[in-house]
Amino acid sequence: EKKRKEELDKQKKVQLAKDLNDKERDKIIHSVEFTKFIDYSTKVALRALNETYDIITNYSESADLDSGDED
Amino acid sequence: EKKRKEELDKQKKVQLAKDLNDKERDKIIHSVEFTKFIDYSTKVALRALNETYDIITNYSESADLDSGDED
Amino acid sequence: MASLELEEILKPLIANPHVLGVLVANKEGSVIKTTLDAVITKLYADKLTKYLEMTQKMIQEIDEPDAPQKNELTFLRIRSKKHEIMISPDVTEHKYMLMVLQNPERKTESGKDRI
Amino acid sequence: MASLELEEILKPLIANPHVLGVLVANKEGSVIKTTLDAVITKLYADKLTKYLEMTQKMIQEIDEPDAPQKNELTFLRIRSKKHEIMISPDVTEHKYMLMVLQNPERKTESGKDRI
Repeated sequence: EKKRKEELDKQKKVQLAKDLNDKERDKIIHSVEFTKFIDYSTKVALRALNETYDIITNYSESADLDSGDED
Repeated sequence: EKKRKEELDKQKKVQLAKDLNDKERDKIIHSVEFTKFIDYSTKVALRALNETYDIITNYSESADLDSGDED
Repeated sequence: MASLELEEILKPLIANPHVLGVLVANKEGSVIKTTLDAVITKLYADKLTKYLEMTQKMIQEIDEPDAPQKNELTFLRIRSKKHEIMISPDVTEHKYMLMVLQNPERKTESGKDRI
Repeated sequence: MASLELEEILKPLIANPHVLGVLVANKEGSVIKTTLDAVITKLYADKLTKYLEMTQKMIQEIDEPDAPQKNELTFLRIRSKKHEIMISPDVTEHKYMLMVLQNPERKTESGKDRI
């Protein structure tokens, strides 16, 4: 029962994620750790975006394509 | 309390996923729905595998690369 | 389809040099086909079946509640330092999943394996 | 780094024609930057923060318990009929996440959108 309450509290905490005010947001944005994170993660996402990503679109459900070029 | 018990039961059920015997496995493997599924999903996975997927390897954590070729 | 045919279909996946393992399971986590050892197979079948269910649920939760067409998961890639897990769910019937475990390192001739 | 610089860094992502939205949040789900509307932002920040945490947990659960190096999530792609969600987690500090929502349809001139 106690564990369940803790879980609910935890859930509540996430659901009530606080809105950052401008000052708090600025502090994060100016931090070294955030700068590193955003710089790196943006590059990773860009790379992923620029992949030729067309794995699903070309198949119909009957899937009559040859079995892919499995190098 | 009842809900929690249901959750536990559900969890238990998944944890005790039954081992299929040869006959049960054969029945699945011969079904039309499984055939469709495995044919299609294998092709999707092969396509994903054959993508140039190199989004993370080339970055060091200091991320001193140019900001990607954003077409 | 004979079991031999299942082998044939999965062959290009299993033979791929980047693939570490292939696992086919039903939505209860019962194993239909695996190339992984018994302990890993059991662990992955259990955890990934549950994870796939949670993912499907999450996709529904963030969908517009009044959308004329419901959204559905079609493919999942979970990349980690040690490997990449690709999951191809059964979009039509939601009964099965195909899991492919692959080496996340590609095209590295030298030993750079820091992410 | 000024907020203007954050804009500069995210610009190529936001400007990408396939990108429907970009969301940066901390691990509590508090929004640091978003291009999505307020309702969607709140929903996505909440649900994806939780989902990311579950994913991290799952990755640890399937890792070898006695491994010298712990495994960690590095990238996540959730493809669905309506869109693809890409999540770039904060691998070092686990404090933030970058979420990119993209159109799953690419290179289709005609209207084939059945998967």
